[in-house]
Formats: sequence, structure tokens, C-alpha cells
Amino acid sequence: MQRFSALSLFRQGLSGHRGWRAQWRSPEPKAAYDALIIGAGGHGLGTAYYLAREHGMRNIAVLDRGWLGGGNTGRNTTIIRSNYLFDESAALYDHAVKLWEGLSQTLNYNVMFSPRGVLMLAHTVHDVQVFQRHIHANRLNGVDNEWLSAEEAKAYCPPIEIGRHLRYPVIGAALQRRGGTARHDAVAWGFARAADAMGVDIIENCAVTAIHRDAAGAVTGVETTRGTIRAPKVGVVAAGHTSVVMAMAGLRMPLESYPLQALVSEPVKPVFPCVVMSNTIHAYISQSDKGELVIGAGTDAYTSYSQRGGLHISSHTLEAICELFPMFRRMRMLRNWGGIVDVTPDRSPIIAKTSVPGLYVNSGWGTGGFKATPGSAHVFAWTMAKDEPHRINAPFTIERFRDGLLIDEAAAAAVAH
Amino acid sequence: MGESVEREGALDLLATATRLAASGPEARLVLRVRPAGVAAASSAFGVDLPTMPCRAERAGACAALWLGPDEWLLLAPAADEGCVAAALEDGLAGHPHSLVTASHRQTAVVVDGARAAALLAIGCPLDLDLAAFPVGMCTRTLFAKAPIVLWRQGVARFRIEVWRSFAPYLWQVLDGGLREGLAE
Amino acid sequence: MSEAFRTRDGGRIDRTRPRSFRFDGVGYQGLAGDTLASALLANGVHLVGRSFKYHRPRGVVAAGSDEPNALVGVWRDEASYAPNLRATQVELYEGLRAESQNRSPSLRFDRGAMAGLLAPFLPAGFYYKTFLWPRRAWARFWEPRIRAMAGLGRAPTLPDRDRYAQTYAHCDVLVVGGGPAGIAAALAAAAGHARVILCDEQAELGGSLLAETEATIDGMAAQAWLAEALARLAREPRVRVLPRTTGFGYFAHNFVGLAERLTDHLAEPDPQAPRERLWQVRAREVVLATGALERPLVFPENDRPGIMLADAARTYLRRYGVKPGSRAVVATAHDGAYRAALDLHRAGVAVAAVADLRPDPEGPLVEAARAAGIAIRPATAIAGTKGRLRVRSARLVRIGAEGEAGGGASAGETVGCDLLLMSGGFTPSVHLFSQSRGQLAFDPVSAAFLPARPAERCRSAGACRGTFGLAAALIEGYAAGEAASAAAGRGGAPGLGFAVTGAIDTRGGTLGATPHGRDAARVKAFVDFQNDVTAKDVKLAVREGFRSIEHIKRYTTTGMATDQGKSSNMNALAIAAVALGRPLPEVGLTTFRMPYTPVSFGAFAGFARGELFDPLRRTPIDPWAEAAGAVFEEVGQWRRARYFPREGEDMHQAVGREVRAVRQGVGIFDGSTLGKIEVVGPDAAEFLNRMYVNAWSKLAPGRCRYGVMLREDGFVMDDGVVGRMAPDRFHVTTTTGGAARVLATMEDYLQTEWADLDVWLTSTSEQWAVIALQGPRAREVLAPLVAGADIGREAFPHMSVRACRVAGVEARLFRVSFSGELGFEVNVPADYGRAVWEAILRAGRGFGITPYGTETMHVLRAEKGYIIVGQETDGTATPDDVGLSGLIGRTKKDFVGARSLRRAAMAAPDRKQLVGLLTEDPREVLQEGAQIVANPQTPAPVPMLGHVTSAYHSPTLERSIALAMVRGGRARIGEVLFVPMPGRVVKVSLCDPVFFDREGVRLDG
Amino acid sequence: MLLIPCPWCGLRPEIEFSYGGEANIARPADPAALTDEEWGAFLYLRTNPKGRHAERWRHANGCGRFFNAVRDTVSDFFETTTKPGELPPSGGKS
Ligand SMILES: Cc1cc2nc3c(=O)[nH]c(=O)nc-3n(C[C@H](O)[C@H](O)[C@H](O)COP(=O)(O)OP(=O)(O)OC[C@H]3O[C@@H](n4cnc5c(N)ncnc54)[C@H](O)[C@@H]3O)c2cc1C
Ligand SMILES: NC(=O)c1ccc[n+]([C@@H]2O[C@H](COP(=O)([O-])OP(=O)(O)OC[C@H]3O[C@@H](n4cnc5c(N)ncnc54)[C@H](O)[C@@H]3O)[C@@H](O)[C@H]2O)c1
Ligand SMILES: Cc1cc2nc3c(=O)[nH]c(=O)nc-3n(C[C@H](O)[C@H](O)[C@H](O)COP(=O)(O)O)c2cc1C
Ligand SMILES: [Zn+2]
Repeated sequence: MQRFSALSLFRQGLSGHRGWRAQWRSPEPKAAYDALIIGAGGHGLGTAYYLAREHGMRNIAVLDRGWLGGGNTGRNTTIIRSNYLFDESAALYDHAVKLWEGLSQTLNYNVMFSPRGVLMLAHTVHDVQVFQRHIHANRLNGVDNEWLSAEEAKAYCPPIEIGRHLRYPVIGAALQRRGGTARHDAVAWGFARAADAMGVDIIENCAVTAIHRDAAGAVTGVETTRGTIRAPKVGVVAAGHTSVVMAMAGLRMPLESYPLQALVSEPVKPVFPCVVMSNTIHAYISQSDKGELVIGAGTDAYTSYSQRGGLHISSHTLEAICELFPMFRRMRMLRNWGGIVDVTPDRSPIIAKTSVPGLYVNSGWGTGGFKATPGSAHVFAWTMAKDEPHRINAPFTIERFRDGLLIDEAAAAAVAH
Repeated sequence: MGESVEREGALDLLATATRLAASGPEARLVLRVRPAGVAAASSAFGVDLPTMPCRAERAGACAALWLGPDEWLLLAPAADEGCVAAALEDGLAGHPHSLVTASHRQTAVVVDGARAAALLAIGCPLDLDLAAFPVGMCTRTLFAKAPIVLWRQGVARFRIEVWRSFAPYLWQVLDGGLREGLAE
Repeated sequence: MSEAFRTRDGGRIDRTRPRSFRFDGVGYQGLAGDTLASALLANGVHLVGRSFKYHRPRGVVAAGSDEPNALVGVWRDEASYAPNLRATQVELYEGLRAESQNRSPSLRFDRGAMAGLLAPFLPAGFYYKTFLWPRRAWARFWEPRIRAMAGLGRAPTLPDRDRYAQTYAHCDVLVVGGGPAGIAAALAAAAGHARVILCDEQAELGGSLLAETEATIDGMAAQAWLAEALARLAREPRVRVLPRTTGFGYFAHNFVGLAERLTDHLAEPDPQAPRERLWQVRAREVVLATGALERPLVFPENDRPGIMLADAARTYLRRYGVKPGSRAVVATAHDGAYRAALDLHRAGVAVAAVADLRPDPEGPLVEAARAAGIAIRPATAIAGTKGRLRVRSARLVRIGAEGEAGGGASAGETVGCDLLLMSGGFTPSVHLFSQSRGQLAFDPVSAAFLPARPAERCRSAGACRGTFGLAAALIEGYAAGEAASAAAGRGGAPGLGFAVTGAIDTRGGTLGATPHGRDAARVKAFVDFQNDVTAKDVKLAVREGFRSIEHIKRYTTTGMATDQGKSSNMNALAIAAVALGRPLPEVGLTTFRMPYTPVSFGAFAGFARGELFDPLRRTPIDPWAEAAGAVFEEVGQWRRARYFPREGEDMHQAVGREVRAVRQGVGIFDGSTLGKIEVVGPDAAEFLNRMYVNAWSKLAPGRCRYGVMLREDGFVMDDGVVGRMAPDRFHVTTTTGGAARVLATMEDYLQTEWADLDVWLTSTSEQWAVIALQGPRAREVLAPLVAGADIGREAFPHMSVRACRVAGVEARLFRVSFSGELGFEVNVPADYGRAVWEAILRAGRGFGITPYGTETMHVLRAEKGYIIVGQETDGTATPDDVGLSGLIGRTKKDFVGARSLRRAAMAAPDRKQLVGLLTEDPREVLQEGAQIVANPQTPAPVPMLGHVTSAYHSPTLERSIALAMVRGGRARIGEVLFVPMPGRVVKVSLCDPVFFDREGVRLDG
Repeated sequence: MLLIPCPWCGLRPEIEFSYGGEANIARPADPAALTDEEWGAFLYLRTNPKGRHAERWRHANGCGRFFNAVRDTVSDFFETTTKPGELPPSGGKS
């Protein structure tokens, strides 16, 4: 792998950048691999990276129907935090945050992890109870999360309007200082480049169309738009398309796919120092390094693979943004887009073995899986390599739905961005 | 005991504006009955219950609004609430049904004037063109964030039935729209 | 300042109405009808902005919404500051103030331009490769600096006072774009008596006709025809013409968003008038007539102020009466630039040369130019330009037969100029068509992507469909309008012919970088002006393995600026295709997304602000509570009185007083927000049997019962008292927040699972005002007001209900208690709510009747161990978890959620169960949400056993109490556990959750 | 905002409706007879297809009725809508 550094950039600058090589290869698929990963989003690429690096599995491939990072990894509002309520979730997301903290160095790729702080606003007495519960549980789990008064929240993020005249006044906030954002594309590219350097084949424009199984039911490989590929282990990390891919193995999933929208404003000079989320009035906002306000909207009411949503959904979000930040009313929407999020009944992911030997699934991240990318990939690689879950993902099975052992962050906190 | 108390409506505290008016107290009954009971209900109420979706029928001071295939909103003078209900209960004795008084659940706002449809369009997603929403049409729908029943009583006259707690909101949005229209 | 570059006559500006304005603090004059851009150009001002990355000096490039460079901040006062407006769209009004952006300290001397010197080390994506060490340096040091350099304008700092309006609209035919094609379409649809909406983003309709001075249509000068056509449309009652209105988004099922700008162009707008209006249009048929956008040429140093699109220059001249320079060089691959050259020439601008990339340009315009004595250089490209703040010269080089430019740095001819026009041809505006999911196809002849298969009911006409001739555009537009009208079920008027003269069809065009003969790695030939993306950035991306156009876009940021690549996307694509060695159509376009041009947040938000952000629901008794000085809290959309402080009281004192009043005398509480559902029909009891865990069949009329409802997954969803009014009629109550959800769930089961049941549901939440009267003296207060029922202890025991009259009003009277005291809930028709409330207050005066709020209600119920759904439960609690398994009807086989309760995990002994907590220190009130552990000494992660769900000071017990959900809690009663707080640990002992009157004797009072 | 054909009221805007998820998942007549596996499948497993989807909608702010629809989840265009009891073209139970 060609090392990236200020020095290499300088050297290349002197020679007109002629010497940069491809960040990853574009290999033809081989007939067989030791393992296949379906889906070259952050989670899939990360899984390949950790399989190669930590489990020595290098004869592996990541397949994607389109361009790598073009799924939800490339279209999310990049909020990273780990102040989840339940122990299982806190462990999973905090595992990820710890990995985020050194990811640029690990990958030799600046993923621009920026712990700018995530402020979650409380507007009702009920919000306060819920947030306090999170804060206490987080503290005991070793996850930072602190309570701020409305005035302290405003001091932390001056554009917030906290006045009593608001329809839903801000009455306090929970702040996770270690939370923040990262550059979405860089995450996919950084993992791709590092995995590729260890020999992982990343095969784009290669849609999986069938999953092959032997007489005993075990996975033997997949059919793709670029031919048959054999492998004894297949990990499905296809986000919004998980149900579609799992159906190829005859499995129905506790998932529904919904359009989720986001939008950016025109870029402006720095005005917004952190990430602000309000679950009660549905506003999620931060400012990117390039200056756009990055704003998360809601999901549409119906399942869809259309990768776009309704106008009323973005309007509703901007109502909330204008309510909290009335000085942004004259800011303008530059671009709006949609992703397809796979939602589980309890809004927590599934990172697990399946009833089909050799078939693994990592899905159900819904509206909130970007933050988990390195952690999820890390434990999923473990699960695939050892054919048993890592301690951290052990609770995130498919069977929990059968058994009623839900990890219901949604019920506990409204949403899970 | 027996001290008399005054009835007051949800919109009594709001100032009235041109072309928006709060209607006075009225009797409202929600009738649910299967098709077999429609004739009996019609004769008991004295108004033919419309069976065509989204239509209202009037007879005298009473009206029946189709809200769903087995659901009608019946309007009558406030004083008749009791006797109308009794007549219906009698008339429908043989038919499983549900009759529920909702006189106080909602209130009515009348929007009247040449630009009534344009004013309603600021919050109502339906096509209010006369061809698409003729006189006599009624339906549950939304006005901005308030659920309403919209009934076109004349070319330029609409009656909105709205749950009482949403009435001030509805009124303010309409009033704002009126003032905006005048400023433009 | 004088308008040195204003022509003596012509144009659509109003020369009798001068307008003074300021740009970067300097005063200028323009004319009514100018845009800020045309007025600046009239004053010879070309330098108007700085680019995003390298802070290069930039000038006006275009004349419309495709402008990438001339972005300005405009304000009347700070609260109206708007950044990033295109000077080409800002209409001039008297006193307008604008400033340039992304520069410091001034536009001419910008410190940020240092970045330009470092440019060799800042190629596309450089930030991914560096700033890696030391580890914390990125967030602490580099990122803030990069952020400060990035961004364009500054955000406004004060709340915007302006209003924003919204409306829905419906039409048969929506026409987007009011050029000749769009106007013809509207005329046709109008002739068919269709309901038509015609919108155009510009201040005036007419599109290319506004700069058309030669052609005639049907014997009239084009602009006269335009005026007449618009007058005709204005007379049509079913046609609505919307200028200054951008079709910005095309959504599913022919739903189109339009953004109308209403007051930004006015010097003194009425503050009541909305600034913008969002139109949400549902159209039966859509006609897209959005025209085409001219493409810049990608040559070295093509970004200096004074370099602009040829057609833009012509627009400035013809429409605004502005000469954009005094000596021009024209670089083109398209005939249209000759028209511009000729126009400039006739207006007295010296045209030094036309450099045409094509080896043998020909056609009427070329001939005319030649005849006018303009020097035409075929097979000639621009190899570079000079000039710091404005172009000073261009270097022209010949292109060889292979398409390569004469090599060597000194080759070519340097031509002095202060204006360089460029035209790489026209790109049809297929944005909206593509947003609608219509399929595009690459047309090799016009080298453009054209609409191929629509996904919605829509048609394209005119230049946006690659039909560039005026006559053809009119005919096509008319035909589209006619077909649309017919398809919408209206008439299709017979096709009109249009007799057009003087309009010359043009051809040509090129895509991608043009040859220049210089070291490609060293020159900056800009593709995306605003984001400073050069041809070599695109090639670098390809070299680094970014093969998808989507990757190339994201790595280089080409097309991601505020113009969304309107002028750059096709060039970037062509350069990428060459670098990839793949055919252009195979490489393909990136996705078009809304909005077409940026739209204010305010327009989306509309009137939904402040009180109107969300309906604020108030009970009938709310005005009384407000007058009584209540402190309110938000519960869903409702506001509820939380407590009623007396002079000098804080919440603690007020609640203490209110609680004691209830326990010792009588309190009155507004419970009107409770959800209520009237369940009526012969099968009512059966239906409730299926919906609730409880059994209802044996509940006698006149009695009521506390019911619990589960989700199908077995977890508690809602609770409330249900009274049986008659064998076939139940009065069901729900929580305030759960009212809508419960009714929707019941309807779902009733309609789709048990449609055979004869039972119906009607919401009566707002029919009834609910007045709770609680306390040992409640009966004494109430009895004198009640008629038609005996409410004595025996005749009307706890959990009874009667229809009767209270204070002269028909009422449903419940004997229920959520306080543990003797209690009644008086339901009266809502219009009487306040009057009855006041009547009861009067009746209670002698008993010290005390109004209380939700906070007191919470304390009272917590003392009794009553749960609140959503506080004790959080979507993961079963009835047994909260101690309510006793409610489950023993003989019932099934009810919603029953099967789920039989799963092993639902009976596990270590489930969290409801318990009471007592702190060692009776003054210590635990924090709601605090966690409970067995051993606070454990390092993190500390195993947690549960959490505090409710905690209050109990005025009755004169000590703190709390409810909690604790693993295996019931079996642990009596144990001591710990609540770790920051910096300290609170010891608690587990107890029964009922703290007061465990036997319930007070209920029978 | 989609335009949804209510079998009673005709084409109406999406915001008047509430979505009811996949259609044809009838509540078992005797839940107690099901294994945990089967019950779990009833509660949670969904087809979530890319393409034709039989689904339920309720015209909540209209006639209040539930009905079934077949919609293409890629294009979001409706193929048909049917009143409960009418046989949907997909052939399943309504
Ligand atoms: C608008 C939006 C905002 C969001 N905001 C946040 C946020 O702020 N914070 C947060 O933490 N999360 C957020 N999320 C969620 C987050 O984006 C996702 O959870 C996360 O990116 C999922 O990553 P992934 O790698 O699993 O999936 P993806 O990145 O979607 O990758 C899945 C890949 O599978 C491929 N694939 C699918 N089918 C096949 C097939 N048959 N054959 C081959 N390949 C296939 C796809 O092409 C795709 O590339 C947001 C999501 C959206 C849409
Ligand atoms: N190759 C050429 O020579 C060439 C190129 C372009 C245009 N033309 C001329 O253009 C004419 C074609 O007419 P036409 O009507 O197709 O195009 P036009 O350019 O005259 O009109 C298009 C109109 O659409 C408006 N518009 C574009 N997008 C919009 C949006 N999203 N919302 C609202 N308004 C929007 C523009 O403001 C413009 O007024 C012919 O007269 C032809 O001579 C010629
Ligand atoms: C955090 C973030 C910031 C973005 N910023 C911009 C931007 O500045 N300009 C832009 O055009 N698009 C921006 N996008 C949106 C992308 O252009 C694109 O819409 C998104 O990746 C979805 O892809 P699609 O629209 O091609 O389907 C941004 C996306 C994300 C996730
Ligand atoms: Zn309907």
C-alpha cells in the first residue's frame, strides 16, 4: 500500500501527482474464495478488513451491486455516538467509538473523525426522565454522557433557540463529548484501500442474484451478475437490501426497508460547533468540514426501495430546524437525497449466524448504523471467522425476536440516529 | 343543586375575522350502522343518509354527512339532540348500530367568500376545484396538522368541523393566510 | 458611479428608473429591471467573488440560475441576511446592499488566496491523505483551520422575521419553464380549457425570447409576440402564471414543488407579506420546458473575471443593455457564439477574434460574422489566459489534424482582451425529468442526454428535449401542451403553426477539456468553477482508482457545489470518460436530485412556526387554570396544568400543599386530556375481551374496571378505566399520549381481523371534559350538585359509573380513584366543562377544595404504587413485570399479546419487576432514571439491576419514596441495594410499591 | 407525497393515510397452538420485497377504512387497491 502522509503528498505535488496509484484494484472475480461478503458498504468493507487483519483470512472478496460505499454509507448524516441505553447497545456502540478514535491512523486514511460532541435536546418532562436514565446507565457503563441545563446547552451550541416562547422549549440536553462525525466516503474508501492492500478482492458492479447451498443446506457460494463464485462462508451486509439477499437463501427476516432522507444546505462559514439532535421534534443537524449544514430527515411511512422520499418529510424536518434555529430560515437547501434503511422491530441490529450453515448476516442498522461501522465490522469478522459470536454481538441474534428478548432502544428513546 | 351553568364553545375566545366565522352550538351524532340499517336510520332521522362516498344530504335544519361506508355524521339543531338520538335509537332497534353523541367534541368554522377555496388550499391537500369537490361533498381530511371534516355547502362556502382543541390552531392558520393574502 | 458599460438604448431595463445600490460598501447605480450582476457589469465590475478552495478571483460567468461564481450576501438588516445568492438572480431595488464572500480582508486582497500558491499540494482529496499525525491534531488543529477556509458566505446570525407561505395546488397541466416552448404549451392547454399553471424562475416570462431581438413570430417581433401571448394567458381564468417561481422538485405521482419568491425584489416589502411561497402542485400532466444551459469550455485559466458564457454576454447586451467588456475574444465550438460576437460587434465592442475549435465552421452566423469583418480562427483553442483580477489576454493555439494543440509554452498568439466569451454548446436541462425517474438516453448527434422514457405523466418540449430551433420549440411546446390537455381529459385544441422568421438554427458543441499543448499536470483548466475542480483533478481521481462517475464526483467534489454542476457535469463526465477509456454514455451521469436550485428552509417550513409549529391543544378548563396561575407541562400536543403555585411557593411547596389537601380534604383536577373511546354494539364486550388482558363479559352495567392492553408482542401498551354504560356500550379511557394509538390499534383489529363483530368505535376524548374530585370530602362536595343518582357509599361503591346530572348538566359520573382516596370523575360535555368546574369549586369552598396538577397527581399515585404507562413501563414490560398479572382474565383463551406472554423469557425470574424504594436518608429524593446496582464498588461496566422510574418527596409519608424496575425485584424486597450517583452512592432498601394505605380502606371512604 | 387510490374515496394524498405494513398476515385463529418459532414468524418476519408488495393502508383521515393495495416498492406506483373481502389480484387472503 502506498503510504499516505504529508510528506508523500508534498513529494507527489512536486511531480504533478503523477505517481499516485489506484487506492484499490479492480480485480476480476475468482472462481472461489474462503469467504464472501455481500455488500461493500462501510460494514462490509470493514468486515473484510478485520477478517484479513485479525483473522488472517485474505482469500476473500467483497461483492457489491454498484459502486463501493454507494449505499447508506455514502448517504448518511454521519452522526457518531454511543450513549445508548441498554448495556448490550452501549457495549456495541462504544466498541465502535473506541475504534473510531484511532481509525484514521489504523487505516492510514483520514476519515476525519471529529469528536465535536453530540447534544440531544430535551423538550418535555418525559424527555428529561429518559435522558437521565441514559446518562446514569451510560456512566456506569463507562460511556460519557452528561446533563446540561438549557443555558449550558446554548453556551455549547450558540445557534440553539431555548426561549420559553418556543412551542417545545428546550429544557435541557444530554451531551456526549466523545460523539461527533466522520467523513462518510472516507470510511468506505479507507477500509477498501486497507483491505485491498491485504489482498481482499473488492468487486464492484457485481450483484448477487442467488445463494447456492449444498444438499445439507450449507452455503457453497453465490451466483452473481459476473458469474458463479464459490465460498464456504457468506456474510450478508446489504443494509436496505438484506431481505432481498436473504430471500435468496430462503430466509425471511424481521426487517422492513424504508426510505430515509437527508439534506444539506449551501455551505457557509463555520456556525455550528457540534451535532444537535432532537428526537421530540425530529431535527438532526451538524455542519460538515466543507460548510454545509447536514440535516437528517425522517423515514417515509411506507416500505420502499425507491431511494427517495416525500416532500412532506423534508418539510417537516425543516420546520423543526427553523423552530430551533430561526436564523437558519434564510439558509437554503442545496441537495436532498434518500437511502433505504432496514429496520428491525426493536430498532437494534442483527449481527449473527443464521439457520443456514455458512451464512451470516449483519443488518437492521436502520437509521443509525454508520456510527457502529468499525465496531460492527470488527465483531462480525470475528463471528464469521470463528463461527461464533463475539461477546459483544452475542445478544444481537435473530432469535431474540422469537424469544421476546428485544433490545428495544426505540421504545426507550424514540429513535436511534 | 340545579344551579344553571353556561355552555361555551371552543372558539368563543377568539376574535372573529372577515369571512371566517365560528358556528354556534349544534347537535352532532356519529352513527355507525351496516347497509341494512341505512333506510331505517334515514327515516328515523328524516334525512336520507347518503350512501355515495363523501356526500352530504340536508333536509331542513338537519344534515347527514357520509364519513365512511358505515359512518355518518348527523347534524341537527342543538335543542333536538335528545329527541333525534331517541328517534334513531328507536328506529334502529332491529339493527346492530352505534350512536354516539359528539356535539361537544368538535366545533365548526365557516369559510365564506370568493377566495374561500384558495384560503383553504394553504393547508388542505385536496383539490377544491368545483369539479373535483362539488357543492355537497364532504370528507374527513387534514388541514395542515389538524384533522378536519370539510363540507362544501356552496360554491364559495365551506364548513369545517374540527375537534375542539384543534380549533384555535385551525383558526390561527386560516387567519394568518387571510392577512397574508391581504398584504400581498 | 456612472454606468460606463451601459448601451445607449435597447434592453428591457427601465432607463427612467435609476436604482442606487452598494456592493462591498461602494455605491453604484443601475436601472430598474437589472439584476445585481447586470448592474455591476454595467459599472465595469467583473470581480465579484472568490472560489471555494483556492480563493481565486472570479467574475460573472452566466446570466441565470446556473451562475457558479457570482455568489453574494444580501441584506436589508442582519435579520434578513441571505448568503450565497446568485448575483444573476438578485433583482436590483433601490438601496440594495450586497457583499462578496469567502474573502478576507477584501475581495481584491484575499489572504485565502495563499491556498492558490499551495495548490500543487492540494489536489483533489488531499485531505484524505494527510493530517494523520499526531493523532489528535486533526480535530484540534487542522479541522478548524480547514473549516475556516471552506464554506462560502456566512450564515445569518439573527432570527429571520419574514413570513413564508405555502399552498397546495392542483391542475390539469403544469408547465415548468416559460420560454417559447413553455408558453406555447400553456397556450395550447389553455385553448383546451385545461387548468394550467405556468411557472418560470425568472422575474419575467419569456426565456430566450427576452434576449431575442431579430426573430419574428407570426409576423410580430418576438418580444411583441411574447407580450401578447402573456396577455392572452393572463386573461384566461383557468391559467395561473407564476414568475419568479422555480420548479425545484419532481416527486412521485406528479407532485411538483415550486418555490415562488415574492418580496426579495422589492425595496420596501410589506412586513405582513410572505417572502416566499411553497407551492405543492399535484398535476395530472406535466410539461417540462426548462430550456438548455450553455456549457463553458475547459481550457487553462478559464476562470478569470471577464471570462463568461457567450450567450450570457448576449443576454447582458440584449436584455440589460450592458456591454460586458470593450475588447472580446470568443472561444467556441458552437454557432451560437457567433451570434454573440455579432451582437457585441454591432454594439461597438471590439471582437478581436473568434477561436473556433472546429476545423471548418460554417453556416449563416459564421458567414455573417465573417462579413462583419470579425477575424475567425478555425481549429483554434485557448491555451491560457493572463490577468490577475480580470482577464487581460488570451493565448490562441492552432489544433492539428489529430486534435492536438501546437506544443511548447510559447507557441500560439497572444490576444489582448478584457472579455473572453466561451461556448461549448448547450446542455438540455433534464433535471426535473430525471428527478421524476424518467430515463435519459445519450444522443450522439447532439452529444447530450435527452429525455427518453418518462416514468410519470410528463412531456418535455423545446431546448430541454434537444429541440433548439425557435420554430421547432414553439411547435413542440404547443403539441406537448395540447397532448397534455387531452391526456388530462380536457380538450385538445387543433395544432397551431408558428410562422417564424429571423431565427437561425445553431449547431455544434464540444465536451470535456480542450487541447492546449501545455503540461497537463501543471495547468488549471477548471471544470467546476465554484468547487475549483480542474481537469487534472478528474484525471487524478481516475488514476487513483475511482472508476465510477459517482466516486469521481465525490472524490473531486465536482458537481457538488451550489450550482450542482449545471454547467460542469457534462464536461467532467467527458474528461472522466476519456481518462477511463470508456464510452461516455456507459460512464453515465450522477443522480439528479431536488432542488433544482437552492430553496430557503423557510419556504419548506412555511407558517409552521412558534404556536403553529404544532397545534397546542388546551382543555376546556385550561383558561381557568391559566388565570389561576398554573404552571403547565407539555404532554404530547396537550398542555396540562402541572401545579398551581400560590404566592411565593415553589413546585415542592405547591405540590406538598396540594397533596395534603387531597389526602385530608378534597382536591380537584382537570383530567380532560384522557383519551376516551365509546365502544358500542352487541359484540362490544367480546371485542374488549380480545383487546384487553381483562375479562369484560361479567362486568355489570354501571360498573367499571381498570384495564390493561398489550401489544401483540406481550408488552404493556396502554391502560385505563373502562366503564360499562349499558350491555352494549362501554366508555373506555386511555392515557393522554396513547389515545390516538389505542384507537388506531383497535380499528386495525376490528376491521381486519374481526370484521364480523358488531361493534363500533368512536373517539369521544374531546366530547367530555373530565373533572376529578379526590379526597375524603369529595362526596360531600359533589353530592349536592348531583341529580338523578344516589352517590352514597353503598349505592355507588368504588368502581361504579352512572349517567346523571351534575350542576344541571348531563354527566357520566365515575367513582374511581387514581389517588387512593375516595374519588369521583365527572365527565360533562366539553362546552360545560369550565362552568361545571367552577360550580364544583364553589360547592367545595367550605371544604377547602384545592385545584391540583399533574405533578401532584403523580405523587398521589406513586404513594399508592399505581404505574404510569411510559414511565414505569418503557415498551419492554409485561403485566407481570409491573405487578398486574392479576388483571388477566383467568378463563380467557386468547387476547392481544396473550401468546407472547407464554414464551419462556417472559416468565424468567430475573425480569425487571416493579418495586418500591426507600432511601436511608428520608430527605433524599432519588433521581428518576438513576440506576440500581448491587455493588457500587465494581469498575465500569457496572452490572445494573434496574432503574428508578419515579421518585418524589411524599408529603403524606413525610419522606422520599420511589418506584423502580429491578431484576427479580419482588424476590428482593427487603434487600439493600445501591444507587450510584456522580461522586456518591445512595443506599436504598427495596419494599412493596404501595407505600400508603396498602389495604385500600380509604378508597371505600 | 404519493397519491393513493382509496377504494371508497378515490385518489387521495398520502398524508391522509396510515400505512399498515404487509398484507395477508392473518392473526392465527388459535395462537396458543403455535410454536414459539411460528408465533415469532407471525409477529416479525416480513417479505419486504423489492417489487410487487401486497400491503395494507388505512384511509385514517378519510373514510377511516383499511384496504389492501399492491404497490411496486421500486417505483412506488400502485397496481391495484381492493376493499377488504374482495379478492386481491395476488390471490392471498385479505
Ligand atoms: C439518510 C440517512 C441518514 C443516516 N444517518 C445516520 C447517522 O447520522 N448516524 C448513523 O450512525 N447512521 C446513520 N444512517 C444509517 C447508516 O447510514 C447505515 O446504518 C450504515 O451506513 C449501513 O452501512 P452498511 O455498510 O451496512 O450498508 P450500505 O452502506 O448500505 O452497504 C450495503 C451495500 O450492499 C450492496 N448490496 C445490496 N444488495 C446487493 C446484492 N444483491 N449484491 C451485491 N451487493 C449488494 C449495496 O449496493 C450497498 O453498497 C443513516 C442512513 C441514511 C439513509
Ligand atoms: N442551441 C441553441 O442555439 C439554443 C440553445 C438554447 C436555447 N435556444 C433557444 O431556446 C429556445 C427554446 O426554447 P425553450 O422554451 O425550450 O427554452 P428557453 O431557454 O427559452 O426557456 C426555458 C425557460 O425555463 C426556465 N426554467 C428552467 N428551469 C426551470 C425551473 N426548474 N423552474 C422554473 N423555470 C425554469 C428558464 O428560466 C427559461 O425561462 C429556442 O428559441 C432556441 O432558439 C437555442
Ligand atoms: C455528509 C454528506 C454531505 C454531503 N454534502 C454534499 C454537498 O456538499 N454537495 C452535494 O452536492 N452533495 C452532498 N452530499 C450528497 C451527495 O451528493 C449525494 O446526494 C448522496 O451521497 C446520495 O447519493 P445520490 O444522491 O447520488 O443518490 C452529501 C452527502 C453526505 C452524506
Ligand atoms: Zn377513503
